[in-house]
Amino acid sequence: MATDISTTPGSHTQPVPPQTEPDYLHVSSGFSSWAFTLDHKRIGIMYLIGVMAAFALGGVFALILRTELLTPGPTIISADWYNQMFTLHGAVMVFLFIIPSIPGALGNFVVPIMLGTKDVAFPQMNLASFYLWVGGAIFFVAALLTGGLDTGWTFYTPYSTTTSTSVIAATFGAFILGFSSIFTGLNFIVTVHTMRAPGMSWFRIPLFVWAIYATAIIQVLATPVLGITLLMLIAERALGLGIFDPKMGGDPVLFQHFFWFYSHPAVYIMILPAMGIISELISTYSRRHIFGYRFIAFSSVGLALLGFLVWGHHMFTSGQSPAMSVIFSALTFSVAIPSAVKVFNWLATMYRGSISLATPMCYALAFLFLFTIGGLTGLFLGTLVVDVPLHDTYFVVAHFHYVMMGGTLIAFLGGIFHWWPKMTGKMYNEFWGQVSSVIVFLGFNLTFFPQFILGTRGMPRRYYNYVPEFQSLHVMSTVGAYVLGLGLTIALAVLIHSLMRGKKAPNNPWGAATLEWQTTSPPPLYNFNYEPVGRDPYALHEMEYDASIDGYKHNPELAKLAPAH
Amino acid sequence: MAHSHHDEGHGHGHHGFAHVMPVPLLLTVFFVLLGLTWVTTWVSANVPLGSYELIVSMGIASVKAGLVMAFFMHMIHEKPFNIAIVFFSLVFVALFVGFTLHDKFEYKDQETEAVYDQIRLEQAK
Amino acid sequence: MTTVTDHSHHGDAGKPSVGHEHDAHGGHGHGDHPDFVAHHFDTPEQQFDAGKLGIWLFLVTEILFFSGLFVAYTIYRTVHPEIFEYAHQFLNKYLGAINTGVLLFSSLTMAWGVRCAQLGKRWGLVNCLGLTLFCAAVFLGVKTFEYAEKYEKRLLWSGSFVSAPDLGKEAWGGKPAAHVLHVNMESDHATLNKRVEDDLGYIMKLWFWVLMLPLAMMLVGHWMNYRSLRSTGIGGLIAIIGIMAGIQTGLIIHHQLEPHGSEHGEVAHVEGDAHADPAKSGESDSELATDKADHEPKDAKTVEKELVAGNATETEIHQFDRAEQIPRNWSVFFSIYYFMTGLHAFHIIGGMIAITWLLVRAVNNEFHSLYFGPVDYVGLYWHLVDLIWIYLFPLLYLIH
Amino acid sequence: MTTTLLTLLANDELVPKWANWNMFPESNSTFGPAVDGAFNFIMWVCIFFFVLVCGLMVYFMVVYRRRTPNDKMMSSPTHNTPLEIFWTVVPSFLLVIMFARGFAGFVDMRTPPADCYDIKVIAKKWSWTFQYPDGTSTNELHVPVDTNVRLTMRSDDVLHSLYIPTMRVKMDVVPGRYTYLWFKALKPGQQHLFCTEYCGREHSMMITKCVVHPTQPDPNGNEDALLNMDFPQWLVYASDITRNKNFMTDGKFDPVKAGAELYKTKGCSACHSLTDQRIANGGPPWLPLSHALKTGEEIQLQDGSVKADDNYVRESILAPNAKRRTGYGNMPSYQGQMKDPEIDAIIAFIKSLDK
Repeated sequence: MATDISTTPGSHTQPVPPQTEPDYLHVSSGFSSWAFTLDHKRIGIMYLIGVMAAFALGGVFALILRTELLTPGPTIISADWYNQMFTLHGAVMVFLFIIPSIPGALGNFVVPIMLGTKDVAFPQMNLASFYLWVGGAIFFVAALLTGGLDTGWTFYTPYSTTTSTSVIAATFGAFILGFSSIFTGLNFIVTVHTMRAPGMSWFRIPLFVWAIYATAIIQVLATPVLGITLLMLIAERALGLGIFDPKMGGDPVLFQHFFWFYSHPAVYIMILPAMGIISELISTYSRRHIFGYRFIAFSSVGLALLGFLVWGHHMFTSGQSPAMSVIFSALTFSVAIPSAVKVFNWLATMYRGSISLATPMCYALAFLFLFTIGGLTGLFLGTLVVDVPLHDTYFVVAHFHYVMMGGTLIAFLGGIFHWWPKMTGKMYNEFWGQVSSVIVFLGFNLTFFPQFILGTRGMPRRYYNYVPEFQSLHVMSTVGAYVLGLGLTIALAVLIHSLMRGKKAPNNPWGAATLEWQTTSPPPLYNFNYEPVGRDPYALHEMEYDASIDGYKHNPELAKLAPAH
Repeated sequence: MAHSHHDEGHGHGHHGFAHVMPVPLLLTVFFVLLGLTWVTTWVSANVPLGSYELIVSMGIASVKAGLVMAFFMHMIHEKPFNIAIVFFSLVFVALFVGFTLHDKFEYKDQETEAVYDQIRLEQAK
Repeated sequence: MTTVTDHSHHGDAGKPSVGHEHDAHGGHGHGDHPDFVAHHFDTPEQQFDAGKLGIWLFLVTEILFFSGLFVAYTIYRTVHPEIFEYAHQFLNKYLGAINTGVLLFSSLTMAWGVRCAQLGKRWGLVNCLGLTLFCAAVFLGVKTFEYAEKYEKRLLWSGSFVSAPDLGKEAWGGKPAAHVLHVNMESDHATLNKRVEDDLGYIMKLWFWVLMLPLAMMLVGHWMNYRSLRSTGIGGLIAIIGIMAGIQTGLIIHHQLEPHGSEHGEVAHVEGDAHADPAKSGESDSELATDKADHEPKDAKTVEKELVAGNATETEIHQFDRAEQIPRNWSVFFSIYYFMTGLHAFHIIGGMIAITWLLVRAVNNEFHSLYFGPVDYVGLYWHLVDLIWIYLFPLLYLIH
Repeated sequence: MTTTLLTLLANDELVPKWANWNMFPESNSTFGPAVDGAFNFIMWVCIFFFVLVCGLMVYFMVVYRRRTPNDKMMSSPTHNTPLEIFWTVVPSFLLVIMFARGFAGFVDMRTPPADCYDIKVIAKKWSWTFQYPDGTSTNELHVPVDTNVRLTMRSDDVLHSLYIPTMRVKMDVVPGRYTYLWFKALKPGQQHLFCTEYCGREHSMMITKCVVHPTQPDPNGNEDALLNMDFPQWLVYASDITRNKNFMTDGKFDPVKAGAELYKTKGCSACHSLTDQRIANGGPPWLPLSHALKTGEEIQLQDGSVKADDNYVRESILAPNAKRRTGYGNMPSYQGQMKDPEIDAIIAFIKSLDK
């Protein structure tokens, strides 16, 4: 089983020919060469800038929230503003940042290169996806400027149908963003199925691509339901549809079923790509073939499908029937297994490796730590009787921030640092990169660990005001938020500094074996100067360090010296 | 998912990868569909089926849907994977309907007219 | 350029080897790369397969999109079957059946069109697409008639009777739906039909003027010898004439089925009579109500008149509501009806735009046996829209 | 075998004190052991796995750190199917135990016993109203200790959720239907009661108290006199509106103020309007009644007539069907649900309507 994915005789790479044509950044210039580009790499870069801007916006909202919570009662803003801030923090982070971040930015950039193809299957649709994202973002900003939004990102009825804020603008924005997400996912599925390079069999696909593929399945299957849910919500508000309105014989709990049928799988849209990145990072920086490739690949798809069966665990106290709660709880535990499998496999990959603590690996290790906490605390919430007191408290807030932020954001940062030399052709300052990861890690724990205790002590979420006994933990959390903000600012500064002062990146600075490192940095317009051939993406032992270029080169001789499996 | 493997089975002659549907087949399918539409409308207007009505009319609709998918949408010549994704999407629809409906059945008795009346009356004041 | 040497070892590779068999010039030589194959595809077949998988996935998203509505329908119907039993009588099942037939025929012509495209039959394809477009338009025309008729009877969605927050107004004066319905059902059937015909006459006139646009496009396209513009104009012409034909069909069927039409009125009449008594007795009770002057019990007709005039008292309105046997919240049926059929009609319009686009390209003779993907994809989409209607028809029109 | 194992693992008696790591506030209901026990069990599973994963991670990080860019590769497996199956299957057993414990306790939580003291809960933006069987209603939840209490909850506007951390109970309050919740308090005292479903601007102000009253007033008990009352005693106190601070004007009991509140909380508003418009199927509007009381005019009954005065109103509340007015249906009797000061307050309120 192992041999067919590692070293097949004859599957060697060609040496990367010297750069003869301009790279994708220099092949053309001017505004329209970016605005109307069909190149997946440029679209990826535009997505990257977009989602980072959205993240900055959501981050500012978060800092305002944390500052407000420094003291019980009013601190800096009014209750109305607080409600708008947490709603927009949630909505911006979920719809504008986490969901499009890894697939839209990193996925767009690396997936086609990893597969050895020139572009995604539908480049126009890819560009349309980006502009839909922009359109959705505009609607969100419009909602913010015209009365705000104070429903919480979940838009629960009947609050969302009766509040006086701009629910329609925001839901329409989310509706558009849904289509952006669908287009991205659809494109990736078709690309993976029909565009792979010769030799790129299903089990030679890098695990990041498997993760993106699994994500795409959810995007295609779940997002349309969000679309119709939001349309119904708009109709409910504008036309008085009646389906969710108890006065018309409708049912507000039905809305929650609709919402979570999308939004639980959406949680896996957020975390699966992050897991894909971590698989790449752990293996590359440990210089070890990934352990249990097939288990990781199948667990991604397994998570994607199982994720559809558990939406009711968001509704244990919502008025859902006890019978359904029991069924959903039982199904929920099944999701724990594939996640655990991945963590164990990553650990086993590190075993006997040659572990470099380069910035991306620092982030990957932070991910492992934080995601373990995030995942394990999910067990409390899946257990019916324990969920009852914990539901809608800060415990839940802490749990999903450990998964979404400690998981996805940290992996996203790791991914950016990992692929940065490929995207820009520039190296960054390693020391300050590592510093940023340590500060982010510490700040993150300081922010969110106290929230577990807060939640268990009974602090409900979405509270502007709280009883004074919770204050000390809130202060810790607020201080942590600023530390976290500092860490992220340093990370951004490192990247910007690299753009201006960074030294030229070698083709393969990390010794990775996936195809994107077997082309120039940055890649040419059509990704390769030669016809790439798929091989084992984790044959890292075939990579040899060359001090003259401060990077790695493929040495076919080493294949023969493969360590015994 | 290699393409060459899947296409070999069908033998597509000089039309490359196209699967051409014969005209008589298309016409037959159309007239059958039209007939089924007439049947379902007629039954609805003239035969009191009571609680079976739902089953009968949805059954006829599903037969029609099957015919359209198989012949008009060329599913009989489609790649197994493409058929599978449509099938799986229906599985997910079934999950969605099934779980939600089951939940609603469990608690719908908690919704009483009295609640509506109370709310209505209080709002009337 | 490096030549890939050893393809046969990778039989399970993603890219088909067709294009490489006589590929002496490596990856970037586009010598055998026909214009109709996009730059990032290697062969027409790879392009076709990618498109085909793409459109199937898109259809999957459409299925799940509509599934939300079917879930809403199922849940609401399960809890409130009486609303559906009562309200579905207002839909004309013969019009629904005719529209189903029209859509099925358009599916046939679409499938036939795909066949023509595959065989490279240019004019066969053009005719098929034109017919499909015409049928789609007829469907919309019939729907226009149905909507107009329901509008005149005030068979509208729930929000049109109570306030909806973002509309910031109370439609129909905020009257409970049952009153408006009752008043309209009671009113003279001939007057009602007259109003429907007036509305549709106005709509027809509007379309007649819109007709100038495609005509102008045709003429300009003809003079400037710009074929695409001319074919777009023809497409528009077909669509508008189709809609007008559909509206006329609706009117004719409606007149043909006049006995059925008046059935609605009768139903309401019977109910009106049946509840005259409770309304009366309820009325005589309200002695301490505002209008002390009016000690005479009002009959249902008087209350209706006052309702129409808008000067009935709140007390009377509530009594009137109670007297009705019309199920509470009946208008949610029409909410669901408008939402489902409206979204479906929106998909029809999208399909018509796509078909017009195909029509233009077909006239330009762009399709042949190696490149018929777009026709096939739009065809699949069109059949899916048809499929959804195949389910909507019994769910809304037929099941009692 | 499995059952034995389950019992063993579910037996919290075996858990030593030092191992009790749950962070909940001290439990005050019969649900405590089930919730805390399950929490504790999961906590220890989590600690085990967390230490395992992060310990190994740090260990590998140190031991296998990269020394040169071209470290000599050590041989190690790329996969090991038995091992992978092992760590897929073994945690599943732990998950089954977690589910089973959660399930057992949850069924208990959602099944109110037959002999419950019933309290009605009405949630609206942004306050709670608790109605006791004798008709008293308060804004704080008061319950007797050691008694099964069932809350029947409804919402007047949007979703709310009732959460008492010490009781380990939470349930959403959904408009358009009743939801239920029950618990049995173990100790007297007062605890927080929160709204945990976001409901708008004052969501975080929808905090109130859940007060558990002792069975016997305890001379050495709580200093707060209110908390030291037993439940029946408190109920009498709470229903005595003349002592209610909310109904005071300048330190004196104001019957009109009290009447206005009772009009809403006792449900009069459902049938009687304060204008001269009759509510559908409702009773006589109060503005004309107010006028009649002032002028002392005769009121038409189904058999005869009666002079409008305080006695007539009082009788109409306690025995509404003794004198039935022309054109109106039945009204439920408030005998035993309204006390004299309350009736007086209502009468004062009605009289105040006709200015």
